[in-house]
Amino acid sequence: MPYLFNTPEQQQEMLETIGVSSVESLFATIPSELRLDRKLNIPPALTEMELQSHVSNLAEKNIGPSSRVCMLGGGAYDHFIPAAVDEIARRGEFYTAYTPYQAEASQGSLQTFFEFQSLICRLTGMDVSNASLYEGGTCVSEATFMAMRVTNRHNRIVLLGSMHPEYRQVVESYLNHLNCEVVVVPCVNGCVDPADVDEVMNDQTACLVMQHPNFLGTLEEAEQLTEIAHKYGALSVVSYDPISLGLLKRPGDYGADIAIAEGQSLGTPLQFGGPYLGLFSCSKKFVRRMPGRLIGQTVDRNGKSCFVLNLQAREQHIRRDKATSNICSNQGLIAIRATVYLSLLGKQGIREVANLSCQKAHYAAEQLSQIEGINLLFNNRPFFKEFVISCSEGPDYLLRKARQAGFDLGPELSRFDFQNGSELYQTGVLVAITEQRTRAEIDRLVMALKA
Amino acid sequence: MPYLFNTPEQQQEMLETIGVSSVESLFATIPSELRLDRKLNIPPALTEMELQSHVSNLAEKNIGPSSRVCMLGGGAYDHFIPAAVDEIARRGEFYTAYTPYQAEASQGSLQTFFEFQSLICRLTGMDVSNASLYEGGTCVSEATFMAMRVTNRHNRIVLLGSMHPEYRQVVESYLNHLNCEVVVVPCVNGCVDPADVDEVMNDQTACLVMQHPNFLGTLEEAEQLTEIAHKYGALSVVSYDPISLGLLKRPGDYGADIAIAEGQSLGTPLQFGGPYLGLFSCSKKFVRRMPGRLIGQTVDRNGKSCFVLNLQAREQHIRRDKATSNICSNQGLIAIRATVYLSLLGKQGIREVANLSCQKAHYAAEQLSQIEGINLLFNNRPFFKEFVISCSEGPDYLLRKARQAGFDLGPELSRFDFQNGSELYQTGVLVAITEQRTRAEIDRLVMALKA
Amino acid sequence: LATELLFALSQPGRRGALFPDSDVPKKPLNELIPQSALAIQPTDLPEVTEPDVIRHFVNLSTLNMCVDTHFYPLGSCTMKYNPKRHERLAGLPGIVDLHPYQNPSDLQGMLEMLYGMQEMLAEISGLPAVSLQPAAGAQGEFTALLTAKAYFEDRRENRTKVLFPNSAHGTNPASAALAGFDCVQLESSEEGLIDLEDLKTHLDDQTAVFMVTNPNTLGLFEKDIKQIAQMVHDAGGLVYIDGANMNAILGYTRPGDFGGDMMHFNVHKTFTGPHGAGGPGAGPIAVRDFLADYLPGPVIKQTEIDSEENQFVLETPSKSIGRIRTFYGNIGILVRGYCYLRTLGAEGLKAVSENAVLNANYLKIILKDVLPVPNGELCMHEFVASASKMKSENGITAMDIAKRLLDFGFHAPTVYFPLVVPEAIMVEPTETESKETLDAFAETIRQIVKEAPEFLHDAPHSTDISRPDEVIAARNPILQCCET
Amino acid sequence: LATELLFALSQPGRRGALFPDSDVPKKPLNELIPQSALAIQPTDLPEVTEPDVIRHFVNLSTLNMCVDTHFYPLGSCTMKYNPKRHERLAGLPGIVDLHPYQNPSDLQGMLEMLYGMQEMLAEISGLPAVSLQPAAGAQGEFTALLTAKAYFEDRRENRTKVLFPNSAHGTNPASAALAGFDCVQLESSEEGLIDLEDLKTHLDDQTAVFMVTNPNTLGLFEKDIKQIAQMVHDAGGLVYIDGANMNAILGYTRPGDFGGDMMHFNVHKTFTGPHGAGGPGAGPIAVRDFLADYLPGPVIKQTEIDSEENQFVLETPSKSIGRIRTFYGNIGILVRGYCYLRTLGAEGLKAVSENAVLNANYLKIILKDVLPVPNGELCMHEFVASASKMKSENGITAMDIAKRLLDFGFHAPTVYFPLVVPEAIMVEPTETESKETLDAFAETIRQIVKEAPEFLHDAPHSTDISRPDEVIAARNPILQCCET
Repeated sequence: MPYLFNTPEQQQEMLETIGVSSVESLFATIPSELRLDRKLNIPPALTEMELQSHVSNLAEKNIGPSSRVCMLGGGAYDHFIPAAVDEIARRGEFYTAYTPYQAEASQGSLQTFFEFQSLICRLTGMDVSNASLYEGGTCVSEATFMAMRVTNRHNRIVLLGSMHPEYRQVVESYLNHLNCEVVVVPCVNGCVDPADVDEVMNDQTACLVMQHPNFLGTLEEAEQLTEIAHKYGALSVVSYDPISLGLLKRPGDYGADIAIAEGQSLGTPLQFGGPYLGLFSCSKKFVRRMPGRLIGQTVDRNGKSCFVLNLQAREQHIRRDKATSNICSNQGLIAIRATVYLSLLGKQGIREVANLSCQKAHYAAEQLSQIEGINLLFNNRPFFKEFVISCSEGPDYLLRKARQAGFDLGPELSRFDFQNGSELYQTGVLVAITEQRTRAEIDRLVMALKA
Repeated sequence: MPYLFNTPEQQQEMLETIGVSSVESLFATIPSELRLDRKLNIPPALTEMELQSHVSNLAEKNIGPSSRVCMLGGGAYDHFIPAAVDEIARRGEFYTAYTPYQAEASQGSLQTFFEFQSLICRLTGMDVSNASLYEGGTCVSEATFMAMRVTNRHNRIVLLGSMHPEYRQVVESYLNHLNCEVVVVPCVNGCVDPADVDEVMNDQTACLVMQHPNFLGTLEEAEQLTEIAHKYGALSVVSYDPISLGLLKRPGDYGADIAIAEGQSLGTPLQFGGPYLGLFSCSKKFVRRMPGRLIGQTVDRNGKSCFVLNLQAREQHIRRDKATSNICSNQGLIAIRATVYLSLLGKQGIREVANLSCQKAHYAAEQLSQIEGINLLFNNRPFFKEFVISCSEGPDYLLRKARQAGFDLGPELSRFDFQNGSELYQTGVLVAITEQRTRAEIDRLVMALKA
Repeated sequence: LATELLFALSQPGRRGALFPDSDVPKKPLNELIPQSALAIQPTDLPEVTEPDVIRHFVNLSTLNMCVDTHFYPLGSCTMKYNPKRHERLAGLPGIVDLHPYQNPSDLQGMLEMLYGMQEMLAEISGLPAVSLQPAAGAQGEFTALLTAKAYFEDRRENRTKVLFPNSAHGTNPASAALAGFDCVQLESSEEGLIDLEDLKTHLDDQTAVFMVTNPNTLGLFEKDIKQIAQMVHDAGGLVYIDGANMNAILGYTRPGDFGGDMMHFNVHKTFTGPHGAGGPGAGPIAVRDFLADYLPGPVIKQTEIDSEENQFVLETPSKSIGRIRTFYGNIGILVRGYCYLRTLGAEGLKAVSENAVLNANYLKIILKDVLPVPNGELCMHEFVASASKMKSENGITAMDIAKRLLDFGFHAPTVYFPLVVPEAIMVEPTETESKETLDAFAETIRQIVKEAPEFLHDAPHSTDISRPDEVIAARNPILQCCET
Repeated sequence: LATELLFALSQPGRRGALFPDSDVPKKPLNELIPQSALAIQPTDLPEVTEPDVIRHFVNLSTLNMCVDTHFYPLGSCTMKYNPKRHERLAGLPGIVDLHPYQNPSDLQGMLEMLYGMQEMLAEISGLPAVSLQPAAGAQGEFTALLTAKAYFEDRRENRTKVLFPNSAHGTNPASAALAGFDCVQLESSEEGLIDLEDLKTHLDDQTAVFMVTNPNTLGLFEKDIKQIAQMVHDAGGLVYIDGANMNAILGYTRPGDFGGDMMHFNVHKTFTGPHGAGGPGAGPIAVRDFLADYLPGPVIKQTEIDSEENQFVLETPSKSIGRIRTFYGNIGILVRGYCYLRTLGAEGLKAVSENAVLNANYLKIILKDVLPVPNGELCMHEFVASASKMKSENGITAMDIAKRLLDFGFHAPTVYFPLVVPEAIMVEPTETESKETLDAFAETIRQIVKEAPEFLHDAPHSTDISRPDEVIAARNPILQCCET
């Protein structure tokens, strides 16, 4: 049996010390009628060699980016991951440690998370960051809960309809049953008109939640929208693309109250959608209302600087049903990846990745839109690294043709529920371009689609 | 520029401290007429992202075992490597450390190598092992040099012709120019007749070198050959397959004086032939004549048990032209891999790997030899995990047909110079079967070759 | 040096990662993005080299204790060995690099694996409908509670209360509150079990869910669980099993068989997804048939289609509560859990629980004279001892013992949880530790309790830092290194 | 606990790796293998579990200093940073899993890479013919000497002597002896360079090869190298350049341009193949055209064939000295070297040497008052200081300083080499260390030399062990843990 230490002889010795005759008798407190009287019906055990062969076979049934050029977007991106990120994240000292409750035996994790928080603050221009939440979608609901606590307005929030539809669905699942109205401002032409937002905001609204760049890749009027939120005493919650902050104004720069993001782009592989990384930062004044773990700097008994889990009184294991969130685990290891990634990139690197993605995306959009039958939708709006095209033969035709040529585009907008009636959303296909894509690849795609 | 720390400002500051005006002036001792007056003509620098793409493209031009079933042998084998081996070997503390000259800062390496030596002694039944040499072929020449020193017979050695032809070639390159006769006993029928050996041995022969199992996979009369060597006062040098010692008698059991091997099978990937692992062990009485590094146990100033590089006086950095060998670096990291591998397998595991390889190889030999036109050569001799077949349409046809069906067999014997005239060596193809091969794979190969 | 902040290493102009020049015709940025949306100055990230980064974080890592280096008997956390094959396999191309929006026909291997995971979890729990989506146990609880809520709403029942014992994990009430339920905490019995009388007084037609950890956080199996479940069901409520302690009962008994209607698994505990210094976890849930239609979407289904290309599909249940996260779950962790289950098989899983329980009972017995366990003769996979006698006699606290253990190369047990035991010391050895380690641990505790209390109050003495001042930390929180 | 021997963890019956049952009809072993060849009893390897193995070796690893954690200014070893991308790329499928006897048409990517490596090494050395085969620098020397020998034999010249300066690496004479040459050691000049007069007296028609490290082991460039080479050539001999110190001159000057006929590279030094706790290295050699035909086989050639399938082939030179190892070289290390060269390009390589030399000179200057360097105004990539004044004045030895540095988190420099400098302290900072680190290192040495000599004799004080007793070790060698 793998992973067990004690030999039958030792087990016998231990049973004798305990004073029972068999291992079964240790289970005496489980009433016999509740015991499973058969073996579990699961597949037979595999040795490591067999398991490797089994999993490799399954992996080969999938078609990964090594055989297709990945231009897929929609919240998960194929940015380059330096090898140094893996080198750190695969150290047993990080990945086999627990939550750093014992500060004296966990300064490695604690300082790394403190640096993570610091990096996220610098990236976003916000005052404080927690040490991560699950992922981008649940960050939105945690932010709305926090906004409701901070504003003491519990019955109404406003979301832009240009937000990732799955994020919106998460918020709806989290809030719908709580008698909280989730108002969605329709996005008809690639971004939301601030005037439409102003119309639905009121002084009972806890927050205005926007994604910028939005799900369609285009920029919202984030600054103006933040002003509108504040006009009604609501918090401005901005979901950003962390890579975009290499170029774009930071949420802290234009007054966002809570800045959240999916942090996968920061050094975490796509791995079919998770685990990813929820980034959550906000104004200092809200710090005691934040969800998630916070690492703080302090001193030890000898006055030596050190780090601890701070403000734990907010958390569920102390505060229970009054906690700021039910969250217990966070995404420690993924936060470590992001810390290493941001450290490696630094001031210049993040700017270059953002700029390369942006330049290449614009080149791709321009080239693709010159193909007969292909249109760049929402082309009146500036975008960052992702854009929407449509094809006169329909999205399925477009995707199939691209796949045959070795390219994965998408997702197609029709797979989502956008809650608006625009035709555009039925025909559009997202195309995401990261710094990894080359002009040669883009040109090859264009050729193939022209043919 | 990657991997450089100092910024231009710092460089300037450093130059000022040194008191020179430019970096170029630090190179003043290089006469100007010797300086390269142009840029090196090598390909332009690649960023990590570009390099990864470049190397991945090269890798994809190769066809590896993931797309072919590997039944290749001839001294490098596709045995399974548990993931725990990689986990240890990829720790920076091991792979970025130097030779453990500073014992106080290197106990991790030193103890691991001491355990390596101990494991190899247990595996082989020999008294002492060094901490590794380059690889299997050079082990043979190091062993012959040592045998010459020990016996004080410098002009003659005897090798079995059934040894890996490349090992023999290495010995010849090392010895031929030294006025040392290398007598090769021909191997005509899959193994060498001890009587033929007896005939060529004499009391001027430093050693008898055999490979067991030999290059053709069959077993030599190692015990009897060792007796013959000893009869003439020569040393018995045995090159073994470390996996085979899970089943076969150990060199120490039948009196071998020096036991050497290619240790790649013990947890090191094929990686196109290197770096591999030379295993070298011998009788205790020869310890001061051994080549290579030795780690010894001792105590520190507080009486604490610890480990050091021992008997360094044998080595080139002290003894220079009188050293037991010119070897300076060894295969530290590969020895660490073997240490972890042998620790994981343990007493039962090594036996199981050997037994599975042996059983499956015999099944494969039996099935293949039943195909019309395919013969098992040397079928009067027992073999371990590797055997030779021939095909009536010739070796090229056989290899091509197997490749088309997704199998790599080989190497074909005709690619080597065996220094004997047997027809068999022109037609034979080696087939190696490890524990990784399945009955289903073997059956599929048989089907394909039948068709 | 290791503990210097990364930011202190920054020098203007240093680079840790280079990128190629753009290979497309470069345009001025403000032709692409309106000037007003552009940052005024570059983001102020530190500037360091790759060697800086490696040396900094490698050195930092060595300040951690972890399962790979130390015995880590942290009760309630199941700090078992993390098999290295999982890390290799979860990193395979074709697994690690799949985009969630690829065409499903390009994902059949992945979907087959996840479908297999659903099936195995259903069998282990005895609850046939599984959602792999929740990111962690706490999200699993919340998701299951939403599922229950949708179920009751669908039945037009207005049930508002969630009950749980006072020994419950903090996540139970927190999740219930988040799901909009009223929280009702029950007292435990003398034995440390659910008090049936107290439960009875709280059960009524407002009761939606009774949440119970079984074995409970005292490491005791709720022997009356069947009757308890019957009582809850009679009141029209549902029983939720917090699966944090599944490591004790794998293959022995199943939540579905002892009355549970819903449960979550902690893949990172029971099925050895690594803890990752705090996460990521994975908290898949399993529920009874009649709750299946309310699960969050999507789930993986096997179709009747006899085609390799589209045998497995992603589907949203008909009355789904909706999405509870983006995409499909913490796949990377689920892959590790899948590998674990496929490695162990039925006998292996049962042996896991047997050895976990054997190790816990053995350690409990050899420690009982110094660390008595107030509740239970036998324990399951963990036990909760109390240092309260010791505290009253010579002032040694649970915290003192925990901290001092660090000096001897043992991670501390969980202390002061569950709340129902004074000076609680909660020890979970797991099945992947040897008798030799347990003996050494017990011997060390024996030594520690003989040491001077004042010395222990100042422990640990050999770690990189001594006890940190948490009061200062909380009073004036310093949460980043470069506040402006 | 970490330092308990693995063998002490063994318990009969424990398993660290399981294998499946045989899926072929199982036969009794002695039907397959004669009983007489079978082991009488199973090999007595220890029996431990996978978690045992991991915890043991991970803990052991932390007892090492290494480049990833510490400044490692070990002179002559070029302990530069090992880029992490190399580890990733050398591990790619299609690289790491190629069998040496695959059909060459299935290996074109690998052969293309190795061909590219040959070409780059030829350009860097200025010597057009390259063999990638030698496993390490020492084997490179030996191989080149055999090549020279074959060349002379082919020309019917009987040359028996190899000359080298007394500052040479020990491998030079050892390799020469192994190749059957007589070794002649030359004195160094006052300046620490080759003494031209002494050289002249030894050059004759017996002289086969003059071996020289340039920059030499004192970190000084042999400024008369061109003239020296001319003298050797005039005597009919060949010049061998020991490339251990190539890190100083990349892109600045080339062995082929300053008169070398043959040289080796240390890929694990100059081109950052990791040192791996002692190896594996890779020691490719480059030689002049007229020596190309004698190189060991095979080398990689590009054919004229216009086919992707067989563009690159393995060929044995016409008058080859034969094989000097099995297969083709330490490919895994060469792949890392290739990645390094492709990352740096021409400018990058030159910058490597510039910064290596700058760092060395800077450190030399800021240390000169406490650690004077007897030879040379400027140094190249390393310098050799002498503690002899300090030793005579207050008894502090080079060894004391080296050992005491360990307490401050610095690996020790090389000491007592080269042999020509008394109390030698040989420092090679490499280009991958920052000014800050060099300043800290110098500051630490300043502190150390002020400490009490007796205290220093007992250093290190904070490492896991204190100075080991090497005399006891050598007197009665204990080389394995379980001698029978």
